[in-house]
Amino acid sequence: MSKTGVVRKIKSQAGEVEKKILEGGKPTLKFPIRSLSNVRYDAKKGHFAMKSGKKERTLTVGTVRTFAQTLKMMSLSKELVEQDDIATKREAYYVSKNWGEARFHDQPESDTVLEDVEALFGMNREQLGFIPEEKGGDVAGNLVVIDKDTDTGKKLRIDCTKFGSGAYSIPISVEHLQFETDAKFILAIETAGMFQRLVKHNYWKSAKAILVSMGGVPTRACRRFIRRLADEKNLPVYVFVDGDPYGITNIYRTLKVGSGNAAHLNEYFCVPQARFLGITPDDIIDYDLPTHPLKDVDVKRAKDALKNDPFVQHYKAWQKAITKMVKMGVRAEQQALAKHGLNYVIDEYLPQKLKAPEKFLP
Amino acid sequence: MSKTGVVRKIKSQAGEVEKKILEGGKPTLKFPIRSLSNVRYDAKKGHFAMKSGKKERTLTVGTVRTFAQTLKMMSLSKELVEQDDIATKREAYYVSKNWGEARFHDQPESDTVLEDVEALFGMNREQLGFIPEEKGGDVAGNLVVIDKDTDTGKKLRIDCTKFGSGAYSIPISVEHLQFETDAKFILAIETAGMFQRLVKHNYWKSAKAILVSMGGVPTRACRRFIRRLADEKNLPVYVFVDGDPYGITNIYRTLKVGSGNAAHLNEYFCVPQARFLGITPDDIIDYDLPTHPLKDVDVKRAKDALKNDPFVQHYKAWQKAITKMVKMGVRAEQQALAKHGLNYVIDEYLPQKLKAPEKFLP
Amino acid sequence: MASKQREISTSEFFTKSRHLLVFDNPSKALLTTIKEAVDNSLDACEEGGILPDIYVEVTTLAEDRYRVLVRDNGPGIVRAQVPKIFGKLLYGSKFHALKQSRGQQGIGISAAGMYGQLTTGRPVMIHSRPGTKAQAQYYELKINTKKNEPDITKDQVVEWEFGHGTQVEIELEASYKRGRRSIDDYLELTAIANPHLELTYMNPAGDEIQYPRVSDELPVEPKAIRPHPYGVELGALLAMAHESKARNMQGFLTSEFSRVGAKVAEEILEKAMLPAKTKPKRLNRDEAELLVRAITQTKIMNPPTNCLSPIGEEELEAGLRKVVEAQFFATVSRRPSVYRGNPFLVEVALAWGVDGMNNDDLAVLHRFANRVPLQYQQGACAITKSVVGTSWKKYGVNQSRSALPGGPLVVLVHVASSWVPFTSESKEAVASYPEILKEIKLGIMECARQLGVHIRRGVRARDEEKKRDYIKSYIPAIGEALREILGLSEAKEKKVVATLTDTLERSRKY
Amino acid sequence: MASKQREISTSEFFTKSRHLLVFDNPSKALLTTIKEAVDNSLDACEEGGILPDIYVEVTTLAEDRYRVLVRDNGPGIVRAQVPKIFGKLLYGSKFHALKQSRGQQGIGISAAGMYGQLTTGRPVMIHSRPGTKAQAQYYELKINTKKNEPDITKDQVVEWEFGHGTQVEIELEASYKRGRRSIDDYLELTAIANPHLELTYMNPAGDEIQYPRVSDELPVEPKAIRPHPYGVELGALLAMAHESKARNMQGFLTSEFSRVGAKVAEEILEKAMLPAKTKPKRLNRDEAELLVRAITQTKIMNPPTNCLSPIGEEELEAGLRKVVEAQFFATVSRRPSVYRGNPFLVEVALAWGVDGMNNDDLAVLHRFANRVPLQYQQGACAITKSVVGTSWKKYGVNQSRSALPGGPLVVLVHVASSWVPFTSESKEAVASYPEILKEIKLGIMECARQLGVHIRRGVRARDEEKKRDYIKSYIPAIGEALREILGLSEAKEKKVVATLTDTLERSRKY
Repeated sequence: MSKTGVVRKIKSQAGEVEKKILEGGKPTLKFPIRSLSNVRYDAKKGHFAMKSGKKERTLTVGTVRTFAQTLKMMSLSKELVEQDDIATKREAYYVSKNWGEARFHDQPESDTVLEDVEALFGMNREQLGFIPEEKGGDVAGNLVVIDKDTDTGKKLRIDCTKFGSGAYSIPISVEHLQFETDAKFILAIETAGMFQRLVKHNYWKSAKAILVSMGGVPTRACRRFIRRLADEKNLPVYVFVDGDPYGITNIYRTLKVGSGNAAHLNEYFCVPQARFLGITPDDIIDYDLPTHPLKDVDVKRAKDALKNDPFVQHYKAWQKAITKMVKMGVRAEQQALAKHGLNYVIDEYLPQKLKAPEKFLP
Repeated sequence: MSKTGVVRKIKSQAGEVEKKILEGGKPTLKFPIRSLSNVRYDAKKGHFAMKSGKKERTLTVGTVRTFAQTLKMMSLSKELVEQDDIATKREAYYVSKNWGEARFHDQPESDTVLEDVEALFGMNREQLGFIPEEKGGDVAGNLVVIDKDTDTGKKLRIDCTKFGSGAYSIPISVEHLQFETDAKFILAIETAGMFQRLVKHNYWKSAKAILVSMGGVPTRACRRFIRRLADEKNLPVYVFVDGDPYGITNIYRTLKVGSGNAAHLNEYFCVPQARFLGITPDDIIDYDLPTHPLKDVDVKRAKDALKNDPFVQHYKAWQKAITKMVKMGVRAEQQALAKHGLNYVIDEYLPQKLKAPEKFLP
Repeated sequence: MASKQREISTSEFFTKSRHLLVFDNPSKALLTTIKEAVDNSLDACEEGGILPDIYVEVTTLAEDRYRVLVRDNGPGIVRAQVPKIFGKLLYGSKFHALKQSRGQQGIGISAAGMYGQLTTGRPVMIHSRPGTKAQAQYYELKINTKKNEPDITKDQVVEWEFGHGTQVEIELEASYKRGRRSIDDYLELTAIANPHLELTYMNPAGDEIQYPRVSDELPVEPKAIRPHPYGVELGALLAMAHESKARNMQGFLTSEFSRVGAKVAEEILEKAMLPAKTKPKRLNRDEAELLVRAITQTKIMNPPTNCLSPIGEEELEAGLRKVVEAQFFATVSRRPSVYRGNPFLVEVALAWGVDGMNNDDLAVLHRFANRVPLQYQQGACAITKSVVGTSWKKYGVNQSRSALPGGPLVVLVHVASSWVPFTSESKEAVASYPEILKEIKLGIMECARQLGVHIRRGVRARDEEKKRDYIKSYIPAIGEALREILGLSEAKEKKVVATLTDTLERSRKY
Repeated sequence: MASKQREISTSEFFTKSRHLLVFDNPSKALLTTIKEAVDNSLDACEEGGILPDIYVEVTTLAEDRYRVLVRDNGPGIVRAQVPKIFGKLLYGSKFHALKQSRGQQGIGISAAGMYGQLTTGRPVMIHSRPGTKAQAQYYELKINTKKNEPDITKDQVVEWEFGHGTQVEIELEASYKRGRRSIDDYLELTAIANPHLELTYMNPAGDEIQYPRVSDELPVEPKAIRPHPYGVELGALLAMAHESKARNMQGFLTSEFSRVGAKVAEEILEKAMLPAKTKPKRLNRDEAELLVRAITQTKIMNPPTNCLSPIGEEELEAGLRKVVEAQFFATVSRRPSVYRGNPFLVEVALAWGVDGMNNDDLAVLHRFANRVPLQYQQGACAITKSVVGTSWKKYGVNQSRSALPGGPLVVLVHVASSWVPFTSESKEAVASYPEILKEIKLGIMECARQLGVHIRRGVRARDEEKKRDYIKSYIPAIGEALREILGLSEAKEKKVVATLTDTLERSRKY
């Protein structure tokens, strides 16, 4: 949505509030309910989506504080968007210290109000001028990112084949970026160590790939970056993570369908075209990988996913794979492939796997 | 040290071992003692340094396992260096799975042996072909990094003014990088959010600076990168972190003098020229910043530093500052400056501070 | 083997086993002595229909030696009874009667006297005066432990300034301590449980502490009752039948048990398939067994209340208010119930918002049995188990797992019975019979429900106050935000603020 | 008040207070009955100089009714004693003698009989035969609780297949359970503490369990002794003096106390500044007090051992081995000591590396007092406190704060005394007198030191074995690494491996 669109929306909502107040009535705001009970896995769109549940917040004595904070947050957002500035959630919290009595007492409080505003307008916080605290992930490979200089507005072409052993660090907000690429796929990698190995050996060259290092569970910016890149350039996304319940149900699942507690934003922050390359439970057997026993917390995570995760429940293949892993009682890391030689992953594992992406787990 | 130098050192050590064995004797390896008791703050060199304490490890029934692992690790290092490859500590652990009985049972075991080898040769692990797991930090500003293409060996010029809202991500190993810059100083920043604000507003342009985002306690690569850049280009390093015991005694102290438990490597992984820009306890008062009360763990950290940290004990100014903070009982974050407006940090705080770097805390 | 056997006198037995009688450490010895004397005084006054005025004095004689003096305004003691009451173990009026009384197990002041004599060699000293017109008598008394016989070593008429009453003095080896489980504590608790008591306490430091009378009602004197059929056991039933003077079972059941009328007796006998004219003296084991079964299957009224003397809800609150300042009190006096044929009842009091306590504190629990405070063995006591086992959170009170509830809360539980079952002879913990646990719990829940209402009401009241603050604090921010977003004029902003303030203040909805 | 007082018979008292006597729940009732009967049997055999053969049988009569039968091969009981032993509470030979004995407090089998009678209406059934040539007699006996008098309801000569001994049968309402604190457990522990006992147990399921005799030595019969002067109290001293037949204090002290010879008596009297010829009958309080002080200041030998009957170190180990298989045993029998004038001694045994236990287990603690196992109230017991209070880590044994030590460990502690102080009448926990705590601790430390040596030795042996494995496992990797680094030939690599193996195997240094 354009800047002016955002500002118009905020003004329109505030106008309704003003009108109602002057009529001697109590204004009302309507929010989608942001809890797991109001979330389903939308298989067609490929991400978690909110059901239609809404809650109303009417301005009463009980809600007056939150109501005031919501309006002040809207005002801050308008200011940020109009002035093309940004604020982290933390900064927004500190800005409130100048709001007198309406100031936030702690950041969880301000985060909640910010999420309310996001939900209220059906926009993500980046569009409203707010940015997350965390950086996004690193990129190397066959990709040119097109950004612009804030001062001059001049286009900047960032060639991700030209970083040597370094990489392009994804900015916190990516909505304005454009892309050029001749890559055949995006490979999203869990660990920095594995990413560095593939970069060091220019794996992206031979494979015609874009490598993205997620560094654990991907940040919003990282997910949004991959999503926009994949959408615009029509690229498949393959995900290479540790073969454990965390890698599957946290890292991969969050990348692909978003997170349950931010379902109102998943539309933007998920990558439905992602497919799971490995490490699969079958890989552990096929490649005779060194393993570690599953910890209690792993087993619990796996069983939780089987029982409660709408995504896992949608795919028989995942139920089978996770059940198998629990039965095997072991997990294996990406780097376990080093048992067969440090570059076995480049020389054997990835090429073998990539011969049949249709066999990747969904 | 050159590649061939490293290989020669490994061979020479192994040769001595072989000779002693064939004589029917028990070979001995000598390591510097890696414990805080063998560490002092070398004010002249500006970092923690090891005292001369050494321990000998003679090959006996009790040490035969570790001795074998140490030799195997030396052999792996030789292979990595000769083949210009790298391995993370985790990968080294997995490689050992092919060592038969001498394999490591868990990674702490292999890390210890790796540290032994580093100490044995007085080299850092990057020189020995090993890389850490974690990525290094982000860079933006008046800097061109010169790397090379692994395949072609061609020089790559990476211009850190040209990344728009993005940034250059420091690789895990930085020994081979070269630099060009006309910047006047390096600003090392604790949080990604603050970094993003300064990047977004092209702060580096007006200030003629190189901005480095440390993302908390700086990694080895990040410290080494700043050190090499500062050394080679003769740049001052200013550090901008949260005004709390963690920011001072963990982030800043580690950047400046290294960490106590890796004193044998501090020579490489510290930045003695670093100076503390803020947030100082005085800033909290001078800028009327919103604060949080010190937690018990903060107070403990501060008191520990006063009592046990050789670096703090060397500087009266730090003792005064930390004592003052404990007395005030509060801490303030970088982003607390947002209370006065989101860009107050750019428009007021940093320019005011940078007028008198000589007043920065040591 | 056989030749050496001989009968053991009870005093001799207890001389060796005094740890059973809570004389096994010096500070407990002092407390136990005072307890036995105060219990006796209270009983004597109440039996004499006199509102009790009791004076307790503890004097330090040497580092490890104290004199305890307890004086009451009761009816005094006639000479013939003196040696028996003070000199003989296992002697007392209370043991044989099935009704509620304090020192019910018949081991009491005489044991204290014996302890004193053992440790200091000093006799028990007694003043007694039956009435203003009678003369006061002074006795000194020693116990011959071998024979379980008291020797009166002094017996003389004396001048005594008090109108009527008894005064007992015992010297003993002991130590005095303050704080929880101390004498001070015991006397305070006794004052709570006996609102009709005027108590004066002179402590070893010479400070006089006064607990005034807050109720002029003497507790109703409990009546002795016949046993209730529930819980009677086979052997006991057989013995009762064989000793009964009744000529048939019908008569036996109605005359020997309480709450058994003709109809109930008929029902029991029918269920037991026993002819009503069976002679009790001829009752055999099998028949008795059928009878016991039949009793458990028959619905029988609870035993009469008059064998019990509850403190009463009003009196309990008055007693508690003597020593506790609090925002809220709740008291409940439960109806009597029965365990093993013994009637009992439970009373519970709560005080909330107690002065000097914080939200983070654990509740203070005061336990009483037949108006006597229980100070030791809290963990083993049925009262504690019931309090801990109650789900306090339901009532708005914090509670950690398996712990007492938290908050500025005092919980008081009184178990009254014609026979309180203790877990040991030291009489410090009530045994956990299911019927007793249940009644205590019900009593606590009843009080806690009232407390819950109070707490919620309090929350609501505080909220009301907040409401006004809220309006004042936050509406300006709404005006400001709307001005910023919509570019309102200052006048318009003011109007928004005023209108909204008005709307909300009129609003009753919350 | 006074008119209603009357004396309470002890049986009547205990009828109402049976919770004090561990008859307050059905499974404890069964256990207590068996304990009292087995204790009696053991005592009878030992007093008769007979190695005990005891047979215990528990039979289910109905869901909640059992018959307990205990038979011994003792000297039987003469008719005149039967009603007293089985029918009268507080009757026994043991109470008056100052020596170690099992059911020392004189409340025993008669209480069990009374409980049986109360719950089932059935009499106690007794067989007794003094010797092979005598006739066997069968009695049935009931207790009149009001009068504390036994009624013998049957008394006849019968055929009996056993040569001599006593058999007692009691029917009672009870429940039977297995596991810890069960009858099975109690009998096993009794077998441990009585190595000279042959015990057969027929459980309700009809399984016969046999604990063979492992020592043919009867415990030395403990001798009764005069009281030891340490711990004697003022009142008691006065009473003893006044009853003494000695003509002067010198004579009084030497004749009435153990370990007081002429010299010690002189020393005491001198310190007390009392003329030696003072007449004991005239001793007054002040003098007695001086005397008590003087005694504490005088060094007096510990009381004679012969009033105590230790199990003995060898026997204790043999007993423990009956039921525990373990790698290592240590036992200590401490020398006698004194608390409050009562001699006592402590014995400790440890078993380590116990079959069926793991390193993660808590140690199992077995407590005994005068050879009787203590199964309840472990937490309240001086033995537990001492075990928990020992720093086991010093000896290579794990221990969490305030907990029993961990590991495959059984700890056994036996306290023997002429008068074991229990914390309550249920006799399940030894009271914490400082002298007793200290002796137990010393005993444990002595055993634990031996255990510590064993554990360290074990660690060393395991290390030796590892050494050879180490050499085989890791030297090839050294050869391989050197080949890789230095590019050695295969022959050279082999030579390196062989030389190094040789060097290390010859090496004694570790």
